[in-house]
Amino acid sequence: MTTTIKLQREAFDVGGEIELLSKGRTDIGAVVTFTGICRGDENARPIAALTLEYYPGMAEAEIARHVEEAQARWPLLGVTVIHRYGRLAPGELIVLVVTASSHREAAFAAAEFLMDYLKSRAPFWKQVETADGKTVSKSWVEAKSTDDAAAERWAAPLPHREAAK
Amino acid sequence: MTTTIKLQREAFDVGGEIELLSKGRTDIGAVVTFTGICRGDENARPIAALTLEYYPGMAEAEIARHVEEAQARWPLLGVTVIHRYGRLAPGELIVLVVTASSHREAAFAAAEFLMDYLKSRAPFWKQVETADGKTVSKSWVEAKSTDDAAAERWAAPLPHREAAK
Amino acid sequence: MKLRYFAWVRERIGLAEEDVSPPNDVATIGELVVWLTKRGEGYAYAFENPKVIRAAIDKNHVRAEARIAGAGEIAFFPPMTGG
Amino acid sequence: MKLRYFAWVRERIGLAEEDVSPPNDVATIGELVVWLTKRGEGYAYAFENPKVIRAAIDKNHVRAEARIAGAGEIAFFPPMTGG
Repeated sequence: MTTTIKLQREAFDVGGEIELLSKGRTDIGAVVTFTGICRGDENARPIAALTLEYYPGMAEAEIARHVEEAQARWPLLGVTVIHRYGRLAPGELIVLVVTASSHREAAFAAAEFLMDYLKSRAPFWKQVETADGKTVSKSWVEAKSTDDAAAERWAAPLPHREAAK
Repeated sequence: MTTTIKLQREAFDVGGEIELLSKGRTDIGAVVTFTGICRGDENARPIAALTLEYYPGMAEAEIARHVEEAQARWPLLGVTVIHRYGRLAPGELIVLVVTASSHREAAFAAAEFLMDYLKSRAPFWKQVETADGKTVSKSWVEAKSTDDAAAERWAAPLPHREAAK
Repeated sequence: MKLRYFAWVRERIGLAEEDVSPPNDVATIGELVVWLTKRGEGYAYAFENPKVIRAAIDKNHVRAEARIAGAGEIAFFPPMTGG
Repeated sequence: MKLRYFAWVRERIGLAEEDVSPPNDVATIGELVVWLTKRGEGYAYAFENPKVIRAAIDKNHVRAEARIAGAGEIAFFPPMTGG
Protein backbone atom coordinates (compact mmCIF):
# COMPACT_ATOMS: atom_id res chain seq x y z
CA MET A 1 0.00 0.00 0.00
CA THR A 2 1.37 3.39 -1.02
CA THR A 3 0.15 6.09 1.34
CA THR A 4 0.78 9.79 0.86
CA ILE A 5 -0.65 12.42 3.22
CA LYS A 6 0.24 16.05 2.71
CA LEU A 7 -0.98 19.24 4.33
CA GLN A 8 0.29 22.19 2.35
CA ARG A 9 -0.27 25.79 1.34
CA GLU A 10 0.76 25.17 -2.27
CA ALA A 11 -1.42 24.02 -5.13
CA PHE A 12 -1.35 20.37 -6.20
CA ASP A 13 -1.56 18.62 -9.56
CA VAL A 14 -4.26 15.96 -9.78
CA GLY A 15 -2.88 14.23 -12.87
CA GLY A 16 0.61 14.17 -11.37
CA GLU A 17 -0.67 12.61 -8.14
CA ILE A 18 -2.56 9.90 -10.03
CA GLU A 19 0.60 9.13 -11.95
CA LEU A 20 2.73 9.03 -8.79
CA LEU A 21 0.34 6.47 -7.36
CA SER A 22 -0.21 4.24 -10.38
CA LYS A 23 2.63 4.66 -12.89
CA GLY A 24 4.44 1.46 -13.76
CA ARG A 25 2.07 -0.70 -11.73
CA THR A 26 -0.02 -3.43 -13.28
CA ASP A 27 -1.94 -4.49 -10.17
CA ILE A 28 -4.06 -1.34 -10.08
CA GLY A 29 -7.23 -1.57 -12.15
CA ALA A 30 -9.15 1.38 -10.77
CA VAL A 31 -8.24 4.86 -9.58
CA VAL A 32 -10.81 7.25 -8.13
CA THR A 33 -10.05 10.88 -7.38
CA PHE A 34 -12.06 13.46 -5.54
CA THR A 35 -11.06 17.09 -5.94
CA GLY A 36 -12.70 19.75 -3.79
CA ILE A 37 -12.68 23.21 -5.35
CA CYS A 38 -13.30 26.60 -3.72
CA ARG A 39 -16.65 27.75 -5.09
CA GLY A 40 -17.47 31.41 -5.73
CA ASP A 41 -20.48 31.33 -3.44
CA GLU A 42 -21.43 30.10 0.02
CA ASN A 43 -25.11 29.88 0.94
CA ALA A 44 -25.97 31.73 -2.29
CA ARG A 45 -23.75 34.72 -1.42
CA PRO A 46 -20.67 35.49 -3.54
CA ILE A 47 -17.39 35.04 -1.70
CA ALA A 48 -13.98 36.63 -2.21
CA ALA A 49 -11.90 33.89 -0.63
CA LEU A 50 -11.80 31.02 1.80
CA THR A 51 -9.22 30.71 4.58
CA LEU A 52 -8.52 27.27 5.94
CA GLU A 53 -7.17 26.79 9.44
CA TYR A 54 -6.12 23.39 10.77
CA TYR A 55 -4.68 21.74 13.85
CA PRO A 56 -1.10 20.80 12.91
CA GLY A 57 -0.12 17.37 14.07
CA MET A 58 -3.66 16.30 14.86
CA ALA A 59 -4.87 16.68 11.26
CA GLU A 60 -2.05 14.51 9.90
CA ALA A 61 -2.52 11.87 12.60
CA GLU A 62 -6.30 11.79 12.19
CA ILE A 63 -6.09 11.47 8.41
CA ALA A 64 -3.50 8.71 8.76
CA ARG A 65 -5.79 6.83 11.17
CA HIS A 66 -8.68 7.05 8.72
CA VAL A 67 -6.54 5.98 5.78
CA GLU A 68 -5.61 2.92 7.86
CA GLU A 69 -9.26 2.30 8.57
CA ALA A 70 -10.06 2.53 4.84
CA GLN A 71 -7.29 -0.02 4.20
CA ALA A 72 -8.81 -2.34 6.77
CA ARG A 73 -12.22 -2.07 5.13
CA TRP A 74 -11.31 -2.30 1.45
CA PRO A 75 -8.51 -3.97 -0.55
CA LEU A 76 -6.65 -0.79 -1.45
CA LEU A 77 -3.37 -0.54 -3.33
CA GLY A 78 -2.75 3.15 -2.75
CA VAL A 79 -4.20 6.24 -1.10
CA THR A 80 -3.20 9.88 -1.43
CA VAL A 81 -4.75 12.67 0.63
CA ILE A 82 -3.68 16.28 0.11
CA HIS A 83 -5.40 19.07 2.03
CA ARG A 84 -4.45 22.70 1.57
CA TYR A 85 -4.61 25.39 4.20
CA GLY A 86 -4.32 29.18 4.12
CA ARG A 87 -6.18 31.59 1.86
CA LEU A 88 -7.74 30.21 -1.32
CA ALA A 89 -9.56 32.09 -4.07
CA PRO A 90 -12.66 30.75 -5.87
CA GLY A 91 -11.64 28.19 -8.46
CA GLU A 92 -8.60 27.00 -6.47
CA LEU A 93 -8.32 23.35 -5.48
CA ILE A 94 -8.70 22.67 -1.76
CA VAL A 95 -8.50 18.95 -1.24
CA LEU A 96 -7.55 15.83 -3.16
CA VAL A 97 -8.26 12.20 -2.34
CA VAL A 98 -6.90 9.49 -4.65
CA THR A 99 -7.70 5.83 -4.06
CA ALA A 100 -6.38 2.89 -6.06
CA SER A 101 -7.51 -0.72 -6.05
CA SER A 102 -7.68 -3.67 -8.38
CA HIS A 103 -11.43 -3.08 -8.83
CA ARG A 104 -13.67 -0.05 -8.83
CA GLU A 105 -15.96 -0.81 -5.88
CA ALA A 106 -13.18 -0.50 -3.29
CA ALA A 107 -11.73 2.63 -4.90
CA PHE A 108 -15.10 4.42 -4.97
CA ALA A 109 -16.11 3.37 -1.46
CA ALA A 110 -12.78 4.35 0.10
CA ALA A 111 -12.75 7.76 -1.62
CA GLU A 112 -16.27 8.51 -0.37
CA PHE A 113 -15.41 7.28 3.11
CA LEU A 114 -12.32 9.50 3.30
CA MET A 115 -14.17 12.55 1.99
CA ASP A 116 -17.09 12.08 4.38
CA TYR A 117 -14.53 11.85 7.14
CA LEU A 118 -12.55 14.91 6.04
CA LYS A 119 -15.71 17.01 5.76
CA SER A 120 -16.95 16.41 9.27
CA ARG A 121 -14.23 14.93 11.47
CA ALA A 122 -10.82 16.20 10.39
CA PRO A 123 -9.63 19.24 12.36
CA PHE A 124 -10.00 21.89 9.65
CA TRP A 125 -12.07 25.07 9.78
CA LYS A 126 -13.14 27.25 6.88
CA GLN A 127 -13.56 30.97 7.11
CA VAL A 128 -15.34 32.80 4.31
CA GLU A 129 -14.48 36.32 3.14
CA THR A 130 -17.29 38.22 1.51
CA ALA A 131 -16.81 41.58 -0.14
CA ASP A 132 -19.87 43.81 -0.41
CA GLY A 133 -18.57 46.90 -2.16
CA LYS A 134 -15.64 48.06 -0.02
CA THR A 135 -16.55 46.21 3.15
CA VAL A 136 -14.78 42.92 3.65
CA SER A 137 -16.44 40.67 6.20
CA LYS A 138 -15.31 37.32 7.48
CA SER A 139 -17.38 34.52 8.90
CA TRP A 140 -16.75 30.92 9.86
CA VAL A 141 -18.48 28.28 7.77
CA GLU A 142 -21.02 26.37 9.83
CA ALA A 143 -20.80 22.59 9.94
CA LYS A 144 -23.54 20.84 8.00
CA SER A 145 -25.67 18.19 9.64
CA THR A 146 -25.73 16.39 6.26
CA ASP A 147 -21.95 16.01 6.52
CA ASP A 148 -22.32 14.45 9.97
CA ALA A 149 -24.95 12.09 8.63
CA ALA A 150 -22.71 11.16 5.70
CA ALA A 151 -19.83 10.36 8.06
CA GLU A 152 -22.11 8.34 10.31
CA ARG A 153 -23.22 5.96 7.59
CA TRP A 154 -19.76 4.36 7.86
CA ALA A 155 -20.13 3.85 11.62
CA ALA A 156 -21.24 0.20 11.39
CA PRO A 157 -19.23 -1.66 14.02
CA LEU A 158 -15.87 -3.05 12.98
CA PRO A 159 -13.77 -5.00 15.50
CA HIS A 160 -10.97 -2.40 15.67
CA ARG A 161 -13.16 0.72 15.88
CA GLU A 162 -12.70 2.73 19.06
CA ALA A 163 -15.81 3.38 21.11
CA ALA A 164 -15.06 7.11 21.14
CA LYS A 165 -15.96 7.34 17.46
CA MET B 1 -23.75 21.29 -18.44
CA THR B 2 -20.53 20.54 -20.31
CA THR B 3 -20.64 17.06 -21.84
CA THR B 4 -17.73 15.40 -23.59
CA ILE B 5 -17.91 11.85 -24.93
CA LYS B 6 -14.96 10.41 -26.80
CA LEU B 7 -14.19 6.95 -28.13
CA GLN B 8 -10.58 6.83 -29.18
CA ARG B 9 -7.54 4.66 -29.73
CA GLU B 10 -5.15 7.23 -28.25
CA ALA B 11 -4.21 7.68 -24.62
CA PHE B 12 -5.88 10.43 -22.58
CA ASP B 13 -4.64 12.77 -19.86
CA VAL B 14 -6.69 12.70 -16.66
CA GLY B 15 -5.37 15.98 -15.28
CA GLY B 16 -5.94 17.72 -18.60
CA GLU B 17 -9.52 16.48 -18.78
CA ILE B 18 -10.28 17.68 -15.25
CA GLU B 19 -8.88 21.07 -16.17
CA LEU B 20 -10.90 21.23 -19.40
CA LEU B 21 -14.04 20.61 -17.38
CA SER B 22 -13.40 22.88 -14.40
CA LYS B 23 -10.84 25.56 -15.25
CA GLY B 24 -12.06 29.11 -14.73
CA ARG B 25 -15.35 27.99 -13.21
CA THR B 26 -16.40 28.93 -9.71
CA ASP B 27 -19.69 27.02 -9.58
CA ILE B 28 -17.99 23.61 -9.43
CA GLY B 29 -17.15 22.51 -5.90
CA ALA B 30 -16.50 18.82 -6.49
CA VAL B 31 -14.89 16.80 -9.27
CA VAL B 32 -14.77 13.00 -9.18
CA THR B 33 -12.78 10.95 -11.66
CA PHE B 34 -12.71 7.26 -12.29
CA THR B 35 -9.83 5.85 -14.30
CA GLY B 36 -9.89 2.23 -15.40
CA ILE B 37 -6.44 0.75 -15.99
CA CYS B 38 -5.45 -2.43 -17.82
CA ARG B 39 -4.21 -4.80 -15.13
CA GLY B 40 -1.45 -7.33 -15.71
CA ASP B 41 -3.66 -10.25 -14.73
CA GLU B 42 -7.14 -11.57 -15.41
CA ASN B 43 -8.56 -14.29 -13.15
CA ALA B 44 -5.14 -14.64 -11.52
CA ARG B 45 -3.39 -15.37 -14.86
CA PRO B 46 -0.84 -12.90 -16.24
CA ILE B 47 -1.94 -11.21 -19.47
CA ALA B 48 0.06 -9.69 -22.31
CA ALA B 49 -2.57 -7.27 -23.55
CA LEU B 50 -6.25 -6.45 -23.77
CA THR B 51 -8.04 -5.71 -27.03
CA LEU B 52 -11.22 -3.68 -26.85
CA GLU B 53 -13.85 -3.96 -29.56
CA TYR B 54 -16.91 -1.73 -29.63
CA TYR B 55 -20.01 -1.03 -31.68
CA PRO B 56 -19.35 2.33 -33.36
CA GLY B 57 -22.34 4.62 -33.30
CA MET B 58 -24.21 2.58 -30.73
CA ALA B 59 -21.55 3.04 -28.03
CA GLU B 60 -21.56 6.85 -28.41
CA ALA B 61 -25.36 7.02 -28.47
CA GLU B 62 -25.72 4.71 -25.47
CA ILE B 63 -23.18 6.63 -23.41
CA ALA B 64 -24.87 9.92 -24.32
CA ARG B 65 -28.24 8.54 -23.20
CA HIS B 66 -26.78 7.50 -19.86
CA VAL B 67 -25.02 10.81 -19.35
CA GLU B 68 -28.43 12.44 -19.89
CA GLU B 69 -29.93 10.09 -17.36
CA ALA B 70 -27.21 10.99 -14.86
CA GLN B 71 -27.98 14.68 -15.43
CA ALA B 72 -31.66 14.04 -14.80
CA ARG B 73 -30.85 12.27 -11.53
CA TRP B 74 -28.20 14.56 -10.07
CA PRO B 75 -27.40 18.29 -10.31
CA LEU B 76 -24.31 17.94 -12.50
CA LEU B 77 -22.24 20.77 -13.95
CA GLY B 78 -20.09 18.67 -16.26
CA VAL B 79 -19.48 15.10 -17.42
CA THR B 80 -16.64 13.66 -19.48
CA VAL B 81 -16.52 10.04 -20.64
CA ILE B 82 -13.56 8.75 -22.63
CA HIS B 83 -13.36 5.09 -23.58
CA ARG B 84 -10.44 3.68 -25.53
CA TYR B 85 -10.58 0.80 -27.97
CA GLY B 86 -7.92 -1.30 -29.70
CA ARG B 87 -4.98 -3.08 -28.12
CA LEU B 88 -3.86 -1.95 -24.66
CA ALA B 89 -0.92 -3.17 -22.62
CA PRO B 90 -0.99 -3.66 -18.84
CA GLY B 91 -0.68 -0.30 -17.11
CA GLU B 92 -2.42 1.60 -19.91
CA LEU B 93 -5.53 3.64 -19.14
CA ILE B 94 -8.75 2.24 -20.62
CA VAL B 95 -11.60 4.45 -19.50
CA LEU B 96 -12.12 7.81 -17.83
CA VAL B 97 -15.25 9.24 -16.26
CA VAL B 98 -15.17 12.77 -14.86
CA THR B 99 -18.17 14.26 -13.08
CA ALA B 100 -18.46 17.78 -11.70
CA SER B 101 -21.06 19.25 -9.39
CA SER B 102 -21.38 21.94 -6.75
CA HIS B 103 -21.26 19.24 -4.04
CA ARG B 104 -19.61 15.87 -3.67
CA GLU B 105 -22.64 13.59 -3.31
CA ALA B 106 -23.84 14.18 -6.87
CA ALA B 107 -20.35 13.90 -8.35
CA PHE B 108 -19.65 10.56 -6.60
CA ALA B 109 -23.07 9.07 -7.36
CA ALA B 110 -23.00 10.05 -11.04
CA ALA B 111 -19.48 8.68 -11.54
CA GLU B 112 -20.45 5.34 -9.98
CA PHE B 113 -23.66 5.22 -11.99
CA LEU B 114 -21.82 5.84 -15.26
CA MET B 115 -19.12 3.27 -14.47
CA ASP B 116 -21.66 0.61 -13.47
CA TYR B 117 -23.39 1.32 -16.75
CA LEU B 118 -20.22 1.21 -18.86
CA LYS B 119 -19.13 -2.08 -17.28
CA SER B 120 -22.28 -4.02 -18.06
CA ARG B 121 -24.41 -2.21 -20.61
CA ALA B 122 -22.21 -0.26 -23.02
CA PRO B 123 -21.42 -2.18 -26.23
CA PHE B 124 -17.74 -2.92 -25.58
CA TRP B 125 -16.06 -6.31 -25.44
CA LYS B 126 -12.67 -7.15 -23.99
CA GLN B 127 -10.41 -9.83 -25.36
CA VAL B 128 -7.47 -10.97 -23.31
CA GLU B 129 -4.10 -12.06 -24.73
CA THR B 130 -2.12 -14.43 -22.58
CA ALA B 131 1.40 -15.49 -23.39
CA ASP B 132 2.56 -18.82 -21.94
CA GLY B 133 6.10 -19.13 -23.15
CA LYS B 134 5.89 -18.75 -26.94
CA THR B 135 2.20 -19.55 -27.32
CA VAL B 136 -0.10 -16.56 -27.51
CA SER B 137 -3.72 -17.35 -26.79
CA LYS B 138 -6.72 -15.07 -26.92
CA SER B 139 -9.96 -15.32 -25.04
CA TRP B 140 -12.96 -13.07 -24.51
CA VAL B 141 -13.52 -11.73 -21.04
CA GLU B 142 -16.70 -13.12 -19.53
CA ALA B 143 -19.28 -10.70 -18.19
CA LYS B 144 -19.50 -10.62 -14.41
CA SER B 145 -22.80 -11.09 -12.65
CA THR B 146 -21.55 -8.61 -10.03
CA ASP B 147 -21.39 -5.95 -12.76
CA ASP B 148 -25.00 -6.68 -13.73
CA ALA B 149 -26.01 -6.42 -10.10
CA ALA B 150 -24.13 -3.12 -9.77
CA ALA B 151 -25.93 -1.70 -12.79
CA GLU B 152 -29.28 -2.89 -11.52
CA ARG B 153 -29.02 -1.06 -8.20
CA TRP B 154 -29.71 2.14 -10.17
CA ALA B 155 -32.95 0.77 -11.63
CA ALA B 156 -34.99 1.90 -8.60
CA PRO B 157 -37.09 5.02 -9.30
CA LEU B 158 -34.99 7.09 -6.88
CA PRO B 159 -31.20 6.84 -6.59
CA HIS B 160 -30.72 4.97 -3.33
CA ARG B 161 -27.91 7.24 -2.21
CA GLU B 162 -30.13 10.30 -2.24
CA ALA B 163 -32.95 8.46 -0.57
CA ALA B 164 -30.54 7.43 2.20
CA LYS B 165 -29.64 11.03 3.04
CA MET C 1 -31.61 -5.95 -43.70
CA LYS C 2 -28.09 -5.47 -42.44
CA LEU C 3 -26.78 -7.71 -39.69
CA ARG C 4 -23.71 -6.95 -37.58
CA TYR C 5 -21.83 -9.28 -35.28
CA PHE C 6 -19.39 -8.45 -32.50
CA ALA C 7 -16.76 -10.17 -30.35
CA TRP C 8 -17.07 -13.98 -30.28
CA VAL C 9 -20.37 -13.91 -32.17
CA ARG C 10 -18.42 -12.27 -35.01
CA GLU C 11 -15.54 -14.74 -34.67
CA ARG C 12 -17.77 -17.82 -34.66
CA ILE C 13 -19.84 -16.70 -37.65
CA GLY C 14 -16.70 -15.51 -39.41
CA LEU C 15 -18.27 -12.25 -40.55
CA ALA C 16 -18.49 -8.76 -39.09
CA GLU C 17 -21.58 -7.91 -41.12
CA GLU C 18 -23.81 -9.14 -43.91
CA ASP C 19 -27.08 -8.42 -45.67
CA VAL C 20 -29.84 -10.98 -45.28
CA SER C 21 -33.45 -11.27 -46.40
CA PRO C 22 -35.25 -13.59 -44.00
CA PRO C 23 -38.72 -14.86 -45.01
CA ASN C 24 -41.79 -12.96 -43.81
CA ASP C 25 -42.62 -15.44 -41.04
CA VAL C 26 -39.39 -14.44 -39.24
CA ALA C 27 -40.93 -11.65 -37.21
CA THR C 28 -38.91 -11.29 -34.02
CA ILE C 29 -35.28 -11.21 -32.88
CA GLY C 30 -35.76 -14.68 -31.38
CA GLU C 31 -37.11 -16.04 -34.65
CA LEU C 32 -34.27 -14.40 -36.55
CA VAL C 33 -31.76 -16.19 -34.32
CA VAL C 34 -33.46 -19.55 -35.03
CA TRP C 35 -33.42 -18.80 -38.76
CA LEU C 36 -29.74 -17.74 -38.69
CA THR C 37 -28.76 -20.88 -36.78
CA LYS C 38 -29.74 -22.94 -39.85
CA ARG C 39 -27.41 -21.01 -42.13
CA GLY C 40 -24.33 -23.00 -41.17
CA GLU C 41 -22.04 -24.40 -38.54
CA GLY C 42 -20.56 -21.05 -37.51
CA TYR C 43 -24.03 -19.63 -36.91
CA ALA C 44 -25.09 -22.71 -34.95
CA TYR C 45 -21.96 -22.34 -32.80
CA ALA C 46 -22.46 -18.58 -32.29
CA PHE C 47 -26.08 -19.02 -31.24
CA GLU C 48 -25.70 -22.37 -29.40
CA ASN C 49 -26.80 -20.69 -26.18
CA PRO C 50 -29.32 -18.09 -27.36
CA LYS C 51 -30.00 -16.91 -23.80
CA VAL C 52 -26.60 -15.22 -23.52
CA ILE C 53 -26.86 -13.46 -26.89
CA ARG C 54 -27.71 -9.75 -26.77
CA ALA C 55 -29.29 -7.91 -29.68
CA ALA C 56 -29.75 -4.34 -30.85
CA ILE C 57 -32.06 -2.93 -33.50
CA ASP C 58 -30.82 0.29 -35.03
CA LYS C 59 -28.33 0.65 -32.18
CA ASN C 60 -30.84 0.22 -29.35
CA HIS C 61 -30.76 -2.75 -27.00
CA VAL C 62 -33.77 -5.03 -27.60
CA ARG C 63 -35.12 -8.30 -26.20
CA ALA C 64 -35.76 -11.56 -28.06
CA GLU C 65 -39.45 -10.68 -28.40
CA ALA C 66 -38.72 -7.42 -30.26
CA ARG C 67 -40.23 -7.27 -33.77
CA ILE C 68 -37.77 -6.79 -36.58
CA ALA C 69 -40.12 -5.26 -39.18
CA GLY C 70 -38.68 -1.99 -40.42
CA ALA C 71 -35.26 -2.58 -38.85
CA GLY C 72 -32.36 -1.06 -40.78
CA GLU C 73 -29.52 -2.72 -38.84
CA ILE C 74 -29.66 -5.58 -36.38
CA ALA C 75 -26.65 -6.49 -34.24
CA PHE C 76 -25.88 -9.63 -32.22
CA PHE C 77 -23.21 -9.77 -29.55
CA PRO C 78 -22.20 -11.40 -26.25
CA PRO C 79 -22.79 -9.79 -22.85
CA MET C 80 -20.84 -6.54 -22.70
CA THR C 81 -17.54 -6.16 -20.86
CA GLY C 82 -16.57 -2.52 -21.19
CA GLY C 83 -15.28 -0.09 -18.61
CA MET D 1 -1.18 21.99 30.92
CA LYS D 2 -1.18 23.51 27.49
CA LEU D 3 -4.46 24.64 25.93
CA ARG D 4 -4.95 25.35 22.25
CA TYR D 5 -7.88 27.10 20.60
CA PHE D 6 -8.92 27.06 16.97
CA ALA D 7 -11.21 28.99 14.60
CA TRP D 8 -13.85 31.09 16.38
CA VAL D 9 -12.98 29.64 19.77
CA ARG D 10 -9.50 31.12 19.26
CA GLU D 11 -10.92 34.43 18.02
CA ARG D 12 -13.38 34.82 20.89
CA ILE D 13 -10.80 33.98 23.55
CA GLY D 14 -8.21 36.10 21.79
CA LEU D 15 -5.45 33.50 22.18
CA ALA D 16 -4.21 30.61 20.06
CA GLU D 17 -2.68 28.84 23.08
CA GLU D 18 -1.86 29.28 26.73
CA ASP D 19 -0.64 27.35 29.77
CA VAL D 20 -3.10 26.90 32.61
CA SER D 21 -3.08 25.14 35.98
CA PRO D 22 -6.67 24.36 36.93
CA PRO D 23 -7.36 23.21 40.52
CA ASN D 24 -7.47 19.52 41.29
CA ASP D 25 -11.28 19.32 41.37
CA VAL D 26 -11.36 20.14 37.65
CA ALA D 27 -11.23 16.53 36.47
CA THR D 28 -12.98 16.34 33.09
CA ILE D 29 -13.13 18.27 29.83
CA GLY D 30 -16.62 19.46 30.78
CA GLU D 31 -15.38 20.75 34.13
CA LEU D 32 -12.43 22.44 32.45
CA VAL D 33 -14.84 24.30 30.15
CA VAL D 34 -16.85 25.51 33.17
CA TRP D 35 -13.64 26.63 34.89
CA LEU D 36 -12.36 28.41 31.74
CA THR D 37 -15.70 30.20 31.30
CA LYS D 38 -15.01 32.08 34.55
CA ARG D 39 -11.69 33.41 33.30
CA GLY D 40 -13.22 36.31 31.38
CA GLU D 41 -15.68 37.60 28.86
CA GLY D 42 -13.92 36.12 25.84
CA TYR D 43 -13.98 32.66 27.43
CA ALA D 44 -17.65 33.03 28.39
CA TYR D 45 -18.43 34.00 24.78
CA ALA D 46 -16.36 31.16 23.30
CA PHE D 47 -18.02 28.57 25.51
CA GLU D 48 -21.52 30.12 25.65
CA ASN D 49 -22.95 27.01 23.97
CA PRO D 50 -20.75 24.20 25.34
CA LYS D 51 -22.66 21.55 23.38
CA VAL D 52 -21.17 22.66 20.06
CA ILE D 53 -17.59 22.81 21.37
CA ARG D 54 -15.33 19.92 20.38
CA ALA D 55 -12.27 18.93 22.34
CA ALA D 56 -9.10 16.91 21.84
CA ILE D 57 -6.62 15.57 24.37
CA ASP D 58 -3.14 15.09 22.97
CA LYS D 59 -4.57 15.33 19.43
CA ASN D 60 -7.32 12.74 19.90
CA HIS D 61 -11.00 13.65 19.80
CA VAL D 62 -12.60 13.26 23.24
CA ARG D 63 -16.00 13.81 24.82
CA ALA D 64 -16.94 16.16 27.66
CA GLU D 65 -16.72 13.26 30.14
CA ALA D 66 -13.08 12.54 29.29
CA ARG D 67 -10.70 12.89 32.25
CA ILE D 68 -7.92 15.41 31.80
CA ALA D 69 -5.43 13.96 34.30
CA GLY D 70 -2.09 13.44 32.57
CA ALA D 71 -3.05 15.44 29.48
CA GLY D 72 -0.17 17.25 27.80
CA GLU D 73 -2.19 19.36 25.38
CA ILE D 74 -5.91 20.03 25.33
CA ALA D 75 -7.57 21.72 22.36
CA PHE D 76 -10.99 23.32 21.99
CA PHE D 77 -12.57 24.10 18.65
CA PRO D 78 -15.89 24.41 16.79
CA PRO D 79 -17.40 21.61 14.67
CA MET D 80 -15.02 20.86 11.83
CA THR D 81 -15.57 22.07 8.28
CA GLY D 82 -12.74 20.61 6.21
CA GLY D 83 -12.76 18.90 2.85
